[in-house]
Amino acid sequence: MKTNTEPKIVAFCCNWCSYAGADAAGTSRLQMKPHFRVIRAMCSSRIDPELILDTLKKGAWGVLVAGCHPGDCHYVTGNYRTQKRIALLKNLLTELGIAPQRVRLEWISANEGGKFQKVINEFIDEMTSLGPLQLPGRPTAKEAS
Amino acid sequence: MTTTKTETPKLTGTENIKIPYYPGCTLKTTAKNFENSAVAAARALGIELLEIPRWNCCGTVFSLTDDDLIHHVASVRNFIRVQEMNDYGLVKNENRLVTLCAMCFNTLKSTNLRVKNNAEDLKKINDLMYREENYGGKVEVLHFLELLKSLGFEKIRDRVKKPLKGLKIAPYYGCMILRPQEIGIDDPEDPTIQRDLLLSLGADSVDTPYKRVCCGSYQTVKEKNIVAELAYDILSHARKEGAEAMATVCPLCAFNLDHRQKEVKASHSDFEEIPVFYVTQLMAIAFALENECYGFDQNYVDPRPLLASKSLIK
Amino acid sequence: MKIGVYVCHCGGNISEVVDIKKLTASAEQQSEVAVVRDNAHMCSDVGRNLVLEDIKKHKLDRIVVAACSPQFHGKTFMDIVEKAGLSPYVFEMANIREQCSWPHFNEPDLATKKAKDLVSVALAKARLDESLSRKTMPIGKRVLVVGAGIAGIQAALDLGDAGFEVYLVEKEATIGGKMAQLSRTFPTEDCAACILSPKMADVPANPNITLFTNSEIEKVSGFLGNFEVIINKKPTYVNDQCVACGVCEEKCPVKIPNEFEQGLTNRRAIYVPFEFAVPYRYLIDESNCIYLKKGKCGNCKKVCPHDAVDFDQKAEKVELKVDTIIVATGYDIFDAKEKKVYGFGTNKNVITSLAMERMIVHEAEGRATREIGKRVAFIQCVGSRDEQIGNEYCSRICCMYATKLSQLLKRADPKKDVYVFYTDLRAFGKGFEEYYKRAQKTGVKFIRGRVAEVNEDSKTGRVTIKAEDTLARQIIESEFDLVVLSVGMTPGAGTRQAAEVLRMTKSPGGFLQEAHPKFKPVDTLNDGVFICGCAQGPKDIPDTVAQASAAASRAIRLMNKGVYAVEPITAVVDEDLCSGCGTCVSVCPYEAVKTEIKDDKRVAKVNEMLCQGCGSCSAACPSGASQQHWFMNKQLKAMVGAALGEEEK
Amino acid sequence: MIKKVEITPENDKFLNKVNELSGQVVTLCEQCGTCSGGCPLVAEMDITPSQWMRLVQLGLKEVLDYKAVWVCASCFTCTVRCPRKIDVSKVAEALRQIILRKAIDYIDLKAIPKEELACLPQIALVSACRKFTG
Ligand SMILES: Cc1cc2nc3c(=O)[nH]c(=O)nc-3n(C[C@H](O)[C@H](O)[C@H](O)COP(=O)(O)OP(=O)(O)OC[C@H]3O[C@@H](n4cnc5c(N)ncnc54)[C@H](O)[C@@H]3O)c2cc1C
Ligand SMILES: Cc1cc2nc3c(=O)[nH]c(=O)nc-3n(C[C@H](O)[C@H](O)[C@H](O)COP(=O)(O)OP(=O)(O)OC[C@H]3O[C@@H](n4cnc5c(N)ncnc54)[C@H](O)[C@@H]3O)c2cc1C
Ligand code: SF4
Ligand code: SF4
Ligand code: SF4
Ligand code: SF4
Ligand code: SF4
Ligand code: SF4
Ligand code: SF4
Ligand code: SF4
Repeated sequence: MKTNTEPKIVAFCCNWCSYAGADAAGTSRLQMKPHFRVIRAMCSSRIDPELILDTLKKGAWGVLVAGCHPGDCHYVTGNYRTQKRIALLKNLLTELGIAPQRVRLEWISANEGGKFQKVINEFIDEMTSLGPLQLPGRPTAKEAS
Repeated sequence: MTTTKTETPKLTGTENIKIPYYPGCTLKTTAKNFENSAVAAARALGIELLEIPRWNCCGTVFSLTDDDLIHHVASVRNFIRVQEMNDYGLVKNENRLVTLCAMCFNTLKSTNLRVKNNAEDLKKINDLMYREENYGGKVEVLHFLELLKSLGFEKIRDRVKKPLKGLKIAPYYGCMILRPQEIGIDDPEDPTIQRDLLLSLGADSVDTPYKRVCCGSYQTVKEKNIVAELAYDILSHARKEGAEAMATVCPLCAFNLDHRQKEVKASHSDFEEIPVFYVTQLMAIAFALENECYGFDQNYVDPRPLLASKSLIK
Repeated sequence: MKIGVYVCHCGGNISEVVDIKKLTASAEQQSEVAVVRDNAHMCSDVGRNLVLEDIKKHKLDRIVVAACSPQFHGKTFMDIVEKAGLSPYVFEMANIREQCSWPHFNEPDLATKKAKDLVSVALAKARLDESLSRKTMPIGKRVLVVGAGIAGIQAALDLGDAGFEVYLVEKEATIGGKMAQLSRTFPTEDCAACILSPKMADVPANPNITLFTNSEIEKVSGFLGNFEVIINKKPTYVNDQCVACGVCEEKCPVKIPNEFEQGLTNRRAIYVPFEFAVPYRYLIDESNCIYLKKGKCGNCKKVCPHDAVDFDQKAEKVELKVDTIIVATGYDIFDAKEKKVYGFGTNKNVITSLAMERMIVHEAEGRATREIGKRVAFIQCVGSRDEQIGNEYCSRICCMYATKLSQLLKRADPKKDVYVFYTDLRAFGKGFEEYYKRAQKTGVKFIRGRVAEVNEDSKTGRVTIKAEDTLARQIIESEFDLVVLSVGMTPGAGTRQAAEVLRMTKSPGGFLQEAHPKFKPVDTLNDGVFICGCAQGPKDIPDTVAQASAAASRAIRLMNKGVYAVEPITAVVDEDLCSGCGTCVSVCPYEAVKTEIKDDKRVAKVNEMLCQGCGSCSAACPSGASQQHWFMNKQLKAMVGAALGEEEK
Repeated sequence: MIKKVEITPENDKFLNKVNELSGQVVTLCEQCGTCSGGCPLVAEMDITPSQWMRLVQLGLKEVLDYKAVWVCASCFTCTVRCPRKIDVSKVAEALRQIILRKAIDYIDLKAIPKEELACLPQIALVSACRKFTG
């Protein structure tokens, strides 16, 4: 993924639900656009806003953070934490002139392979229509509108 | 596209509510008695059913095939009329559209759901229409019974001047206000909304499982004997359970259950005629409104002897 | 640093899509990589030995395996790395099967490119891996078993017999669960009460089992080896002076439907649940007792010769410490009122199968509670396999219990007409097909067609069934005296309550989720918590008992050694960087971080035994002082860089 | 006489066409018969609703030769009951449309007596046109 003509998506998945959900999608042979790279963490709450910003800075067109459904977090309340952090981060992105939809939070459980597929394909489509992110402070034409 | 559900405000019964009303073709012809009684009964409750200007036929039973979008245009045009009523100040911030005819209700609500859930279809329809403003997906299609329910049946009871005491009515729902689930206004297997209305009018409500069984619908055009058989089942079961009359909210059900009694009699010698009311006719009687709005001339089985026997009319 | 990279073909699963040659060639170009190999099955003995030998021969100190999901074989390879004398945490896996070859099999070029990136990501992380080692913790021999149906009873007895200390908590006044209500059990037709009651009696007789009935778990905190449990013991208003003489019952003026008898008979407000209840002691049902509601009556207290009635009893909280937990909270039958077309609740001749179980018991004992009638129809799949009511699953027992009940009726009275309307007849267990055949031989008629509706004649009470016989392609409209709904299983309120207190994951149908459907069917994602019986999913008694014993043995496996290994992927605080702000303290769900004063400076400190390794504190720390082992900030950043094709420096 | 039918990959074309028009996945039908058992018009049909579902699953165009789908009154009873949540009325509609779109009408309005036409309600006529003419 060196050129900037193809979308690049980084998907941070929690170990217990969404990474297993991604596996379920694969196991079920659900076809997805291949422009995403999954990085596993134990809990979605491990993914701090700074890391997400760093990921965008390094050239990701969009960042997906996926965790267990509310109430199902393996670490009880980790995903609520994540939800708050991502909401704050989205405000910050808006201030920076970056389209907030470049960061997406989803709850995907271990058996929701279908949902994983849908989210990935939708997100890649959405990011493709937004195009690559230009930093700093230079939103793409679409973002400015 | 996301649509926010408009809050249905509880009516108080005294304030004058103006609400866009879609009549449909049949209520202007063979079912005038339905319209007249409903409009009068609504007015008695402080609701003005404001006929949508320049409404057009909804097309009824639009095709169920997925690729057929063109037949939904007719319904959408009517939604645009409601938008215009708001724009021109005929109604104030009132996106609800009320229908009486169950079939129109089903057709309009199905179209509305389809375009609300499918932004692409909505766009296509908007593009298709010639010289029309765009439909924004804000209209909410309501059946008259739902409007009454939101008013609260106690309010209706308060308005009753002549309780329908001792009148045993079997409510008949048919298909179009019950099914499919996403369109229906009540439990598709055990609906109760008409029962609640009848009880508030002081009548007795007779329950039969046939209340939800199809009357044969448009088969009446080609296969009137099939329809007569269905009508026989529905009516004779109601009779067996002690009903003296039926109540309905669909002009096609009314035709099949009422007018087809002619054919039923021909094939079943044991059959005893039974009057079929629009539930709004019963409201008009209970509210003691002027006789003109009853429109019993259009009923096939004359309900007047029954009503007279209960001293409900002279 | 010397890294070994191993690429798996997965017998074609990977190699048919991903270009293995290109992948190994690109790995060879990466810095610090000393060995690159590929193999048909890396998880096989041959594959694993390859890694083992290379580590020894080439002195490798980091291992990357590009194969399936780490959830699938991660542990396999960690074990082999550990066996070779390295820390299992210097191992990384690139998931090129679930993430590349399977979801992108139509785009082999892009899949190959992605596989290369994923190997780079694994390498980026591996280069920064520390040599972590597992710590061991002491563990005791105390087990909490929640729910005392046949599943909970079996697990408790196995554990008690093996010398473990068991606390068995049952929300009802007696143990036994649903099995106590059954007549006979398929396919052998043993009398349910006869085979269950001795087991029930064994529970209080077992010195290692402490039984709490009429009790629920209210709060569970802590973790494997260290669970703290609060049990809420509800009042029964009868103390243990009660000798079950029954004098009180006769004087109680209240009559309400007996739930054990499915409402076929009545009971009093002071009652014993049933004849072989354990403990066999009276209790007062507070929601129906006149005295407890209105302060009047008190008859029972007046007549009790043993002064056993105690209206002042209060709920008690019991605190326990346990090492492992088994959840055996069972099921509820589907509430047939939800399926309106069948008229349950309004038609008195439409009953549930569980009521039929009771009726058969009563018939057999010569104290029939109601007429069964001549013509009986069973309707299958009520509340199961029905997307209209939201239950997609098959309940697995109703085909067989209908086969049982129908032939019991027919054998008791060959003149009866007994029909079973089914969707598919599922008779897959040992002896089931033979049992089905026996029912057919007895003269029960099986009709393949799901019943569309049931209508009652309000005058005669007879019920008409409408269905299609899908084999004869005939529409059947036929009258019966009694319609029995073969209701399915639902997870039930008790299972939901336990799941909430224990924060357990549920499967799509709402039953409790196992850690792995094939290999960890009684483990859960919560360390040290096991499940068995119908709480996990619909099943019959033999399967329930097998799972209960399995859950007991899985719990024993953890506790028996007296110690267990803890994952070292905990958080750690760099005291020099820590500003003592306490942010981490506030985010930790386990209260595993505390701040303390050290050398006049407030710093955070992580309790490694409590820390479960979520990493939330590391994400929250504003000064980068908190780091999670194996997921350090610099590791995550390096992985992101590699994923985005950043050249490593 | 029992007719032999052939099942070839060709048949899938017909199945796919019905799936596409109806927006349903007809192969999901588990042949439970709930639709037929509750159909108020089944007594007038030559094959049952579940039977036409089966014939479509097998891709047998013969299904179009039966009268059943024309007797169906689109009452949605089957739709609200199908345990697999298949909209059976939509499948019937698709089968009717396959014929109607070949400009073959099922009804000849001219054949209806004048006095009958005069008393029939508008919706009956409009909907019969919708359902029975192309
Ligand atoms: C009509 C019918 C007939 C059947 N016939 C047969 C048959 O012939 N053969 C056969 O093999 N199987 C049969 N079964 C299935 C059999 O009943 C089950 O397999 C078995 O009872 C499951 O046992 P269990 O312990 O998992 O659940 P249950 O019996 O439901 O026991 C669960 C126990 O946990 C308690 N509990 C629930 N929640 C909590 C909580 N939160 N806290 C504390 N306690 C709690 C409950 O009160 C209950 O005592 C039949 C089932 C039905 C409905
Ligand atoms: C075509 C097919 C597809 C299947 N698909 C699935 C599926 O998708 N999912 C699923 O869950 N199940 C599936 N199964 C079932 C699955 O194979 C079995 O459940 C499982 O393999 C049983 O394992 P086992 O260890 O009991 O028996 P086995 O796999 O038969 O193992 C028994 C072992 O014991 C050895 N052995 C036998 N006798 C002796 C002796 N006297 N002394 C020493 N050794 C002996 C045998 O050589 C053998 O290695 C499938 C089965 C078949 C036939
Ligand atoms: S409470 Fe008293 S009277 Fe009642 S059974 Fe027990 S001992 Fe007998
Ligand atoms: S006090 Fe309660 S339990 Fe005792 S006899 Fe009276 S009603 Fe029954
Ligand atoms: S076991 Fe039989 S009756 Fe029960 S849900 Fe499964 S198929 Fe239906
Ligand atoms: S033997 Fe096998 S194929 Fe036959 S019914 Fe049983 S499980 Fe199905
Ligand atoms: S990693 Fe999670 S569990 Fe461990 S101390 Fe930090 S917040 Fe608590
Ligand atoms: S959040 Fe970081 S800086 Fe603050 S107390 Fe915890 S470890 Fe120290
Ligand atoms: S929609 Fe047609 S097939 Fe379905 S129940 Fe009604 S008449 Fe029968
Ligand atoms: S009800 Fe549904 S699943 Fe059953 S036969 Fe009809 S279409 Fe098939």
